[in-house]
Amino acid sequence: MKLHEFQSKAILARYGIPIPRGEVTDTPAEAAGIAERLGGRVAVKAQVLVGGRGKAGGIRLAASPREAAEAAAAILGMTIRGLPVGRVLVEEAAEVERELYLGLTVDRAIGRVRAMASAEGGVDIEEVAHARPDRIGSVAIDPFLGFRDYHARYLASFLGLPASLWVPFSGIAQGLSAAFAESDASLAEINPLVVTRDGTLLALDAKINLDDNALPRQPELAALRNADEESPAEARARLAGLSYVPLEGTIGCMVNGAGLAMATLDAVKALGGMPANFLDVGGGARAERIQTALDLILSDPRVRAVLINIFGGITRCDEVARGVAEAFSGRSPGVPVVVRLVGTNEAEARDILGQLEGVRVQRSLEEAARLAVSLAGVGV
Amino acid sequence: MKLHEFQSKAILARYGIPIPRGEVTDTPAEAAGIAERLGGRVAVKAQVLVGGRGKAGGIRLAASPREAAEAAAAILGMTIRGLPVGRVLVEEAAEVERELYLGLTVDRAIGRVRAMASAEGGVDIEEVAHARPDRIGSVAIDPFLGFRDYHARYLASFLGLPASLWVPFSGIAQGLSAAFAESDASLAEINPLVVTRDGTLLALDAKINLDDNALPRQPELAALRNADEESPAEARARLAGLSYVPLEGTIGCMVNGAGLAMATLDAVKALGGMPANFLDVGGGARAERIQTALDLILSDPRVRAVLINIFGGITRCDEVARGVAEAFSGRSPGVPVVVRLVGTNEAEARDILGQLEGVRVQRSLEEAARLAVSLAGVGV
Amino acid sequence: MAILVDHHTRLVVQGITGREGTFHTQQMLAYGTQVVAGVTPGKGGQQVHGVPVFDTVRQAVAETGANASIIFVPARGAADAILEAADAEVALVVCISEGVPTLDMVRVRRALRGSGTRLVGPNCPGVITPGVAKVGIMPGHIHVPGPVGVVSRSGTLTYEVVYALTQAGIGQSTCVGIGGDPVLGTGFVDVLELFEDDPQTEVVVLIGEIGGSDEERAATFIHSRMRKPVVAFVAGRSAPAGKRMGHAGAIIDGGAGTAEGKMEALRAAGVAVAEMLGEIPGLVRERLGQPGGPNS
Amino acid sequence: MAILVDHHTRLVVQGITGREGTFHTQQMLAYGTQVVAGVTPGKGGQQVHGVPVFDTVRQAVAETGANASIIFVPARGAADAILEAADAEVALVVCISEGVPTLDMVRVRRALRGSGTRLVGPNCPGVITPGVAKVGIMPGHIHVPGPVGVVSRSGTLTYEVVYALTQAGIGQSTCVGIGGDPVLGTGFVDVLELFEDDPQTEVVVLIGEIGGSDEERAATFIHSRMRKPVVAFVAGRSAPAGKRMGHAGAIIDGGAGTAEGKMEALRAAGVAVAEMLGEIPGLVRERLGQPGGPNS
Repeated sequence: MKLHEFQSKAILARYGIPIPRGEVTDTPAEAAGIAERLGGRVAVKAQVLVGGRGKAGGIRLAASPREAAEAAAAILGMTIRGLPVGRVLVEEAAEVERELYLGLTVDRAIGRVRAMASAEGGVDIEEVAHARPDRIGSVAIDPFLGFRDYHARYLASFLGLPASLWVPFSGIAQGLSAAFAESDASLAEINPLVVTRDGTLLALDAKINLDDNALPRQPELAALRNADEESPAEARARLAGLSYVPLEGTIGCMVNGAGLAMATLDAVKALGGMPANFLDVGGGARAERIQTALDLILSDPRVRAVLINIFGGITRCDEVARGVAEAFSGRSPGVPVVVRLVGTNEAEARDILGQLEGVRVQRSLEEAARLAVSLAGVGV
Repeated sequence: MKLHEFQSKAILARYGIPIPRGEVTDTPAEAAGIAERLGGRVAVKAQVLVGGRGKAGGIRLAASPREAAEAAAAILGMTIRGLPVGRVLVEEAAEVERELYLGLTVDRAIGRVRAMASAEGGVDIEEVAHARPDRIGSVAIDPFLGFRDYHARYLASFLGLPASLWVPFSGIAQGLSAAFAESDASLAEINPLVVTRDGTLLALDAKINLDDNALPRQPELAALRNADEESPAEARARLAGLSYVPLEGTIGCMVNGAGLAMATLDAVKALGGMPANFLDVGGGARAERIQTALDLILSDPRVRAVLINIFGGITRCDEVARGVAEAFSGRSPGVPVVVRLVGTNEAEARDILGQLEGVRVQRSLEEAARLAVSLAGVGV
Repeated sequence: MAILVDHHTRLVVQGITGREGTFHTQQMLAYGTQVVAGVTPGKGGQQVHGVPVFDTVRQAVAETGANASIIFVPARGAADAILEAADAEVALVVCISEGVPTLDMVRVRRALRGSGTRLVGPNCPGVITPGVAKVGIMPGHIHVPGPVGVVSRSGTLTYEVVYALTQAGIGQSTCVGIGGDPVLGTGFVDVLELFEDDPQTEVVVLIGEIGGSDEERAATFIHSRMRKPVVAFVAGRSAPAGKRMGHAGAIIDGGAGTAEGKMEALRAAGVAVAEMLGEIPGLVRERLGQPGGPNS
Repeated sequence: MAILVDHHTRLVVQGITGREGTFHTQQMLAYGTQVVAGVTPGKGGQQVHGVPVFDTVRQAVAETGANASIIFVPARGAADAILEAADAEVALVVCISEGVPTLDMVRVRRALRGSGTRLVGPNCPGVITPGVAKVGIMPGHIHVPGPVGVVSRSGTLTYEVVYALTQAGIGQSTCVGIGGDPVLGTGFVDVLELFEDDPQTEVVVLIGEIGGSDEERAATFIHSRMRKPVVAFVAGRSAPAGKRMGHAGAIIDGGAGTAEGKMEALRAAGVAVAEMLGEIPGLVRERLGQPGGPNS
């Protein structure tokens, strides 16, 4: 789950990290009011959960409350990378001397959180990592020892910070590290972390992503979920415990297990078809969940054929078949459905599905994918 | 550093561990007042930093304020194992159903804190450990993971506690473990931890010893130091950074390093002498500290000879010699002094000591010890 | 021989009284696994399918000599269950639970470093040595004993591959599902090392997927340290960048961890990489019975 | 050969700008130790006796290839200094600092488990391989190269023994002071294991003292695993029970850890136990040049 800039900054502030004064609003009038209260120049920033809002014009400077209102009006009407801008953050503009990068994420290779810093702040850090890896300094954080003074000293020295900023930098890095751990984050970035003209450090932009698996124990953070982050279909899938990603094609896919689902999509594509979605019903899927999954797939008007691939382990094939039967009870799927089932209670499942109209049962994944592709009509 | 029962209990209470209501006092009149406030039967308990006060009569039950005053008067006049009783704890008497033991200490062999529990509470747990090791259950605590629910479940089950007491027991064990870690304790015991007649757990007696090395970062606890725990000589040694233990003999010993000091005492004893003290001047001892050390030794009227054994490493022999010279400047030591020095700046040291009256320099530890024993007069 | 699980395996089931724990205890018993104990706090003294239940893993180990554990507890308790098993010095812990917070696993992995406990998972199907013992939730009947070691980040995709091998008459030494989460107890390299040293295993099948760099590290290991032939498949070639595809691990970050990149790395290490799942049995058969040699 | 410290040792001194750090840097350089770097936060860029100073150990390692560290920082910062060295993957860390809180060491020891860093100390004199390198504070001139490995919990008592050996014409392979605190990075057994495998070492001298059970564990190890002869001395036979004798470790608790008990355990393991310090050179000489054999 992604947090907005203003939400991320609110968390950082709780950990003692200096952020610009500011407020969030959804009207130009209030934007003017905020600018009035802050006094002087302000930045008006679109709050959307995609990158690249700066290039898209989603950040504007304003020298007066009236300019702030104008900027807010312009930004609140925008759609950035498909997402409408619902709110803007109005905050005091900073006098920037240097822009740094400071970020934390989980390094899967070593199973630890890694803190990264670069003197090349304010830009796409992944590009820096790619083009100039020597410009990124990093330290791996022991989960039991935390971010330590010697980590801060190393990074501060790497960044070439003057000695006067080592202690504040250490405070920010330790705060960010604590925020990461205590929020169950998967990413926490300050980019840019700026050195202002008067020689202090300030978190000018911030981004925190949360580990979805940890949201049940982070109720306060889970409540920050932004409805505009996901489509209604995605929200429905999430609530049903389904992993669902809409794609561009015509073949609706329902598979148990993420790996098998990816391999199924790969097979569809390799055989000339285009998957309409990724949909993993998970382990031990019961009939009800299968039904929701099918509803989701069939609600996509582009779908011309459905491919169901289930390998029974925890998931019992008869439960899946029963879900399919219930989803179709009293109504026709409208498109051809190809089913392939192997594993626990496979025979019972075949019996149930054999009685359904429009459902074709296949033996192998390849045969099933081939049939689905042909039924969907290649290239349509 | 040892804490009194009432001090230890105050710490436990801060960690949510249930203790009897009670107050500490140094007068019988106040003891009566406390008993009055508590109502009903009370226990009056000597606060001394030695074990065995129960057997010595230092704990009495009182059914009325008047009895409490009488008990306090009797106990406050006592001397237990050489320590005068300065204060008593007056607390409400508990109705005891079962007596358990729960204690934590550092297990040197594995370098971790170990929590031990026994259903044989209220007695000398070391005797239990010796006679019936199977009656003691223990768990080693990972310093980063702390005392965990499964540790509590294991010990509660080992103690045969009813299921209704598992959660309170877990709370007490986790509280004791947190108190241990956060106080930098070397020992934390609840003995007995009682199950009362109404089925609750209560810490009836408690004992916490602190790690002297950690006192600098535990100023609040360090301030609890009890003047009655040590003699003036011991206090002076501690403040000077000397490790000093008075013994019963006639040969005052001053050595650098605890191991060499013990080996020196061993040699004195093996050659027929009796050491008057253990005194380790530590590493890098400067002249001033040497002087304090000699003052301490010479202030013991039993001392008939002094043996100084210094092996120079961090400690420079000439510094030691200078300290000895300064200690004797303008006055005679009164007893013969045997010195043996080897190591850094040994030659300069010999020069300095060669000019002092009554000081005899020897080459080897054995020669030096033999001479000191003979000078002290065997068996005196 | 085989790896990780054999006829010496004495299993304790953590969370045995839950729905999944009870069901799979029965399944594992039916497969022949020596399930010697179960653990559910507060239910010590009960029995599940004839298996005695204890309050703590330590008691279970003391009473039954259990040396392996499988965990079916809910995600929020999974880390503690793993730590409890490690504290009781259980040598192999297989964690089935899915949805375990990543930072819990960061802590668990750190806690296990230098201990005598190996963790497989979480969010994995477990380990099976066909015909000997099953410590997992995979459908046992699709496996047959043989010379092929299988290691995979996926669950059902592994079953698919094993099923195809069995259908083609090729048996398996041991099949290990390492799990799909970002931080795992055991990675590809750990399992490859065990297979390389296992006399029964002649060929290894590695099933990877997009995200992370475990396949790339496996490639490096295979190139420098393995003599046995390896056949691989990588799922997710059709996955769009940046979209979450079910597994938290299956995210393509900034171009790293793509299926193509992983396939390329494996090929460069001398691995036979299947384009389609169906090619795997054929690639394996070509490599069976051949003398081993360095992959470098 | 020798153990722990040899001519490959490249030393970084943590706390090099302090009084002790500066003094012993000079002493170690004079002995021939390759002191390649120092660390004092905030003093990077300075020099001490020609040795460059860095702000962090990691920088020192990166710039100078340091592979060992000696720590002279005050007790309150010692744990962090050790952890910093381990984080920088320094293979050997010798912590001289005394007065380190015990629970700091409990955490440090746990943190180092499973890492590539070996800690000697704290509160120890360090390690010296005579004629090659000194990583410690012992007086270098009393040591001469030879076939005897020395391991001790004590500082000056070790010098005493080494001095006696040298006076008797018996040289040392390596002398290791493991320190006198209750929780140590390296124990007797760890060092005995190294000496047993060291071709240069023919006889080992072990110097113990009252408190703890490290001597008893050493006895068990010698009995079951060592072929080289061991000569031992245990200080503290005259110590009264329950009194603190300088070292936090040197407490006799409830009759366990007495000098007599330790001497008895060592004797039962086939160790020649000296009653008086002066006997040690003779006992060692008797065992030099003899073929090794099991102590059991």
